[in-house]
Amino acid sequence: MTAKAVDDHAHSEQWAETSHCRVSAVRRFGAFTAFELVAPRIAGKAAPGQFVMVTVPGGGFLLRRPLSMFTVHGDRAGLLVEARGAGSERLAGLEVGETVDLAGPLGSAFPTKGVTNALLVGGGIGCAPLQYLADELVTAGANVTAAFGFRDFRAARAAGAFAVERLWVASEDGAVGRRGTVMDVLAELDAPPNTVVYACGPAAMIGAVQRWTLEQGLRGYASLEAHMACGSGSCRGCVVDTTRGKLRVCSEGPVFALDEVRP
Amino acid sequence: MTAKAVDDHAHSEQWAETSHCRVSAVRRFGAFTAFELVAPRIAGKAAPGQFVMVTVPGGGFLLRRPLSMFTVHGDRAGLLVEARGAGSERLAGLEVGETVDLAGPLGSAFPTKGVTNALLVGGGIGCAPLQYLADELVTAGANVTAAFGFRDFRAARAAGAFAVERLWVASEDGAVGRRGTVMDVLAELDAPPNTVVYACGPAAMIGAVQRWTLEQGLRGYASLEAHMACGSGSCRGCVVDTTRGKLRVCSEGPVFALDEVRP
Amino acid sequence: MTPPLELEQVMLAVELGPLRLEHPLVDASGTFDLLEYARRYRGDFFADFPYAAYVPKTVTADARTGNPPPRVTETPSGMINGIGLENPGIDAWIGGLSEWAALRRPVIVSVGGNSPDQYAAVVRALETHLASAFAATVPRLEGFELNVSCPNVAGGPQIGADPAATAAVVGACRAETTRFLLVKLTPNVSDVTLAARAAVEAGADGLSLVNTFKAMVLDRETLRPFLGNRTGGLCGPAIKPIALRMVAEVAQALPGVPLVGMGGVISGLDALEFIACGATAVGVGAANFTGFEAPSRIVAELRAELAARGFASPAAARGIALDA
Amino acid sequence: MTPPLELEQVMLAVELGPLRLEHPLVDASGTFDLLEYARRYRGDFFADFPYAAYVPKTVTADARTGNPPPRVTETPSGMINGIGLENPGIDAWIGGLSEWAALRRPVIVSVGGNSPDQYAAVVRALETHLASAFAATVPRLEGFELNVSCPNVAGGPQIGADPAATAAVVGACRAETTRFLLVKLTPNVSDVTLAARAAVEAGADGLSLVNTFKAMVLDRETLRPFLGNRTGGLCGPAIKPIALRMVAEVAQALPGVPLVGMGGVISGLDALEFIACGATAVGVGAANFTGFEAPSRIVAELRAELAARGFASPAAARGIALDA
Ligand SMILES: Cc1cc2nc3c(=O)[nH]c(=O)nc-3n(C[C@H](O)[C@H](O)[C@H](O)COP(=O)(O)OP(=O)(O)OC[C@H]3O[C@@H](n4cnc5c(N)ncnc54)[C@H](O)[C@@H]3O)c2cc1C
Ligand SMILES: Cc1cc2nc3c(=O)[nH]c(=O)nc-3n(C[C@H](O)[C@H](O)[C@H](O)COP(=O)(O)OP(=O)(O)OC[C@H]3O[C@@H](n4cnc5c(N)ncnc54)[C@H](O)[C@@H]3O)c2cc1C
Ligand SMILES: Cc1cc2nc3c(=O)[nH]c(=O)nc-3n(C[C@H](O)[C@H](O)[C@H](O)COP(=O)(O)O)c2cc1C
Ligand SMILES: Cc1cc2nc3c(=O)[nH]c(=O)nc-3n(C[C@H](O)[C@H](O)[C@H](O)COP(=O)(O)O)c2cc1C
Ligand code: FES
Ligand code: FES
Repeated sequence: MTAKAVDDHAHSEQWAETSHCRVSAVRRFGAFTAFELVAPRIAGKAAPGQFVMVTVPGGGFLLRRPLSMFTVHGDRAGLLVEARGAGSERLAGLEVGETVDLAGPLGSAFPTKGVTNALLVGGGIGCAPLQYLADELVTAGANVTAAFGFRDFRAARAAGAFAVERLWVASEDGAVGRRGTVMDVLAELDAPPNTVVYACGPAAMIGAVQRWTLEQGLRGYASLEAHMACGSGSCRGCVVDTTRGKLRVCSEGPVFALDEVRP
Repeated sequence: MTAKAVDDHAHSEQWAETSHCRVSAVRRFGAFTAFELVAPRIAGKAAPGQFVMVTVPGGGFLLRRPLSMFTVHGDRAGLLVEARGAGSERLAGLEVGETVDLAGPLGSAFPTKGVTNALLVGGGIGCAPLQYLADELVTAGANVTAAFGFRDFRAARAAGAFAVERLWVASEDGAVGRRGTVMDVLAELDAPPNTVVYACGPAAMIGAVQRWTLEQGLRGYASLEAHMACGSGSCRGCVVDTTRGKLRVCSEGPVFALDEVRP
Repeated sequence: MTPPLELEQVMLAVELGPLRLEHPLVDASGTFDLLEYARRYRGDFFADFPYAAYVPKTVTADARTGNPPPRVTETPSGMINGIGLENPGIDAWIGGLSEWAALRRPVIVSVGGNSPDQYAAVVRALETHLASAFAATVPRLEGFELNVSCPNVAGGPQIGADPAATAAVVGACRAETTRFLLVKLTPNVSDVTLAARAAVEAGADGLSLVNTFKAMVLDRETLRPFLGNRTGGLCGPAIKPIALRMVAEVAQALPGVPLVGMGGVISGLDALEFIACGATAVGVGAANFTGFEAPSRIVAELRAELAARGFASPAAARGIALDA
Repeated sequence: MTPPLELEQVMLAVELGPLRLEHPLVDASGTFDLLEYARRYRGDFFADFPYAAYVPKTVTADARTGNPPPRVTETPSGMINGIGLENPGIDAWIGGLSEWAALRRPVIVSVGGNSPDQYAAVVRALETHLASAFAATVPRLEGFELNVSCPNVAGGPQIGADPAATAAVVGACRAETTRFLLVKLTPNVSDVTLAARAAVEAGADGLSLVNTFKAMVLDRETLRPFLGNRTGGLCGPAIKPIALRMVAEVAQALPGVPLVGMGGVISGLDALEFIACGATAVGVGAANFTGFEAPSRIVAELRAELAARGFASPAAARGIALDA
């Protein structure tokens, strides 16, 4: 005896930000998978820097996984997943036609208003939100330069998922682009004084970008990661230290001013 | 960082009874699914009444599920699964081409030596092992009559999975065959005095068949169910009461003499 | 078995001590933030609030910044948290009450602390505020839940593991309020009925159980403790079988004492199991993290599970798993 | 981080008190039956035995028929059992020893009972037998594990929840044997270090932990307790975070005391986590039910996990999760 299946949709209708979404396209780049999902409600509301909480299908996972909005095209939301643990591995294996539950868009967005020169700095899977950001900035008429760093040839396969015109890539083993870190790329760039820096990646990279930005007299934003439970401000699980005290990455972030984070 | 994948096969090689099996055919009958699996080692060793322990794929399940051998054709082992709980639901959803881990054949078999007249009595999913038994008895030249009982029209759909020549079906709601229970069928049968009875089904049915067999002066066997952990004699999780004390269904059973069980 | 009922034939209302609840489900403290949900809801969340009562995150006398991150991660069929009772302290908390005064459901205030005084100070501050505040500026604060069982705060063993210490906290708070007083028990004990009995004898009106199990998760790469606080509290479906056993033990030992059962409830059937073990109300914690619609889904499923078994109300199923 | 090693550079051997084990993994009592495995093995299972030592199911002085069925079922990421220490009693057990005398690995005999006398009687019976038996007719019985923590036997709270009662059992057995003496602790306590310390002070050489958590599962249809014994013991991956925390606590409280850690180990990484929390050996229980090849798979995975992190031996990783 099981209770009559209760229609989840009936209960999610009132949540502007929840969506049962069909995978409409999948592209794979080694351990990275880029999806497109039919998600009109989310695509219609999102802004670069925001993320979605994704239910891992299969029933074996309790918590949803936070994933950045990678692209938005019409009613399609794009995500880029790196298979790391069991959950992201399952997500990376999604096929066209499967459906997933998303909640979002959540969190703060990258401020882009009035930006004419933008420098996007990404490390590893941290590059994910920067595609969407680049798309928006270009549409708004800004000059966009991107510098992405990857660990090794495996990680650098993710670069194939990106379409940014002025993109400099570095990899620590020299497999793709310049040998070195993204900081080596920055050292060679000439950033105009009104450049706004947008950074997303490992804490060490954020720290280095923060110092570099300060030295250059620029301002900027960083998108941070934290382990999350609710993803929506309820549990206080995702706090990070900032100059304003402990803040929640999921609701006060993930985008913070670069000078207030303490990576 | 994950340890290099360790090849399971390397460790299972020495187990005569373990097999990684491809689903080669699937037929569905409502909540019942009949599979064929490519399982040469198991098919080559099995006897009717034995069962296999089946790993539920997907990673969310700890224990394997016991399933009776439903058919054996060459190197193919057939299973019949009724979707009841989460595990059997996942198993019932298997598609051609997926692989499952089986361990078996396990447990005791129905004795068939020297049997000339056989009466097979099944209830619900308990009918599963009786197809294989019927096939073997017929091959050995025995006269086989089967009486299967089902609860309702839903359960009776399982009848479609069976191919037994002299098969009487009863259903409690009259949807298929005679209205009533399998005992009503037995009441109308003329069983020759040397008939051997083989019963598998719910405890109440086993009890009724046991009484009926005694009244008729016949002898027979019953295959019992019990919740199992190891399925192979290690944990003492699957004991049932018998006239010989508590016995393990997985290793001393599942087939017991009909007069020793205490359903 | 009893024949099934139509969904409409099931009346979900229950009485938790003096509180009349529209149905048995409440949020588990610390896992559900009214204002964050309201921000994401299309309609009037204060009116459509899915739980029968609201239990906010534990508040303490002093402001607390909580534990260093990371604070949460998933475990097999569960999760671990080491939040460490981050909260703004009772004064700031009271300052924010008017923001959600429009909530129509009863509120059970979860209170934390390290000593009887600290607990009593919170209760007193609230009673003082309620005595003077305009009704329209405060929600319906109708009860307290004394959280003596948070495994994530420093300073010796948990109060709830010691019946005498538990009784001292209850006694101090009982002196400050006549409202409905729950005590939230810890599962990290040999015999949960000891603190349960001590709490009731010291004046508690009811009991909530269980809080989380003290546990540890290692970082896969470094093999060092993963949480910033080293240890944290385990909850979710993994612990449900232990939680059910404890609720049944307390129900059997203290018949008639209203219980709020919780631990691993993610479906209506899970909730019904706690009711069968003797709970009047059921708390939902980690399941809130599975989707915004989880609370209303669970309520609907509970109705369906009751109907399928022919129970016209939660009360009809209450305690049927207990020894006769 | 330390650079990875080749698999062959890892030496898995450990010393558990006076026992030299080829690797850290042993079976958890009650979950692995040597003779049943040997029946299903193609080669010589006595020679290829996958565990470093064999811990048979708990044996008691008297024969026990155990609890009524059902006795096992699955739970979220775990399982519950209420076997109830079914065993033939020590005399019949000794009678069967010659059947597996060919096992080449050390054996740690798990001993149960309801009083110090009953435990001591088992140890005495074995010592008496060993003193007179021909070596070729008995396996290498080199140690005892006093199971004071089975949650599935009637008669009051568990001995292991009471440090004094635990000490009494240990004392009685210590008087009967000079062999390696482990005590298997229960996790159903507020502070696992109390019984741990009591056991060691009473003469135990080492500690095993954890046994199962007392828990309850309901029948989905009837909502009555599912197990024949109403309650049972929860184990499997669900409980691993609690078990790790307890092993770390005992390792920290009693440095130098050999520990056998267990609870939810299904992979080599799980085993390594217990070692990181201070265990010398690691027990594998429920994982034995996932496949016959589980033991050898877990040993191979442990080697790979050590190598990947640059640990040349389990000892190199032991305790690294503990406070400095
Ligand atoms: C705001 C935000 C945006 C993100 N965007 C992306 C993205 O676009 N693409 C992508 O591949 N990954 C992204 N991540 C990281 C991603 O959420 C984790 O890699 C993923 O959850 C790992 O899950 P798992 O089950 O494979 O790992 P497991 O280690 O098995 O997960 C266990 C738990 O830890 C959490 N967790 C594990 N690693 C991380 C991590 N690095 N950060 C946060 N939580 C973690 C999981 O969510 C889960 O709760 C983002 C994280 C945040 C916070
Ligand atoms: C010897 C034997 C042969 C069997 N043959 C078949 C068969 O051919 N086809 C078939 O569909 N079923 C058969 N069963 C029953 C089958 O094993 C269970 O229906 C199945 O395990 C249910 O699993 P679940 O995950 O859907 O149920 P859940 O209730 O979610 O499972 C929880 C646990 O209970 C156990 N369990 C649940 N129901 C039963 C049951 N009725 N008997 C034993 N264990 C149970 C599961 O194995 C699992 O460990 C057989 C059982 C035994 C003992
Ligand atoms: C992130 C998180 C925060 C929690 N905070 C509190 C708290 O502040 N006060 C409290 O009494 N319990 C707190 N708990 C415990 C829950 O209220 C609940 O007792 C426990 O999680 C068991 O229920 P569950 O399995 O449904 O989550 C918290 C649990 C989680 C997961
Ligand atoms: C079916 C079963 C039977 C058990 N029998 C015993 C026993 O006889 N003696 C004992 O000390 N522990 C017994 N245990 C407990 C295990 O030895 C072990 O401590 C526990 O299961 C935790 O380990 P795991 O999570 O790896 O299973 C039993 C466990 C199971 C599942
Ligand atoms: S994840 Fe819950 S508050 Fe951010
Ligand atoms: S299931 Fe383990 S002994 Fe039968």
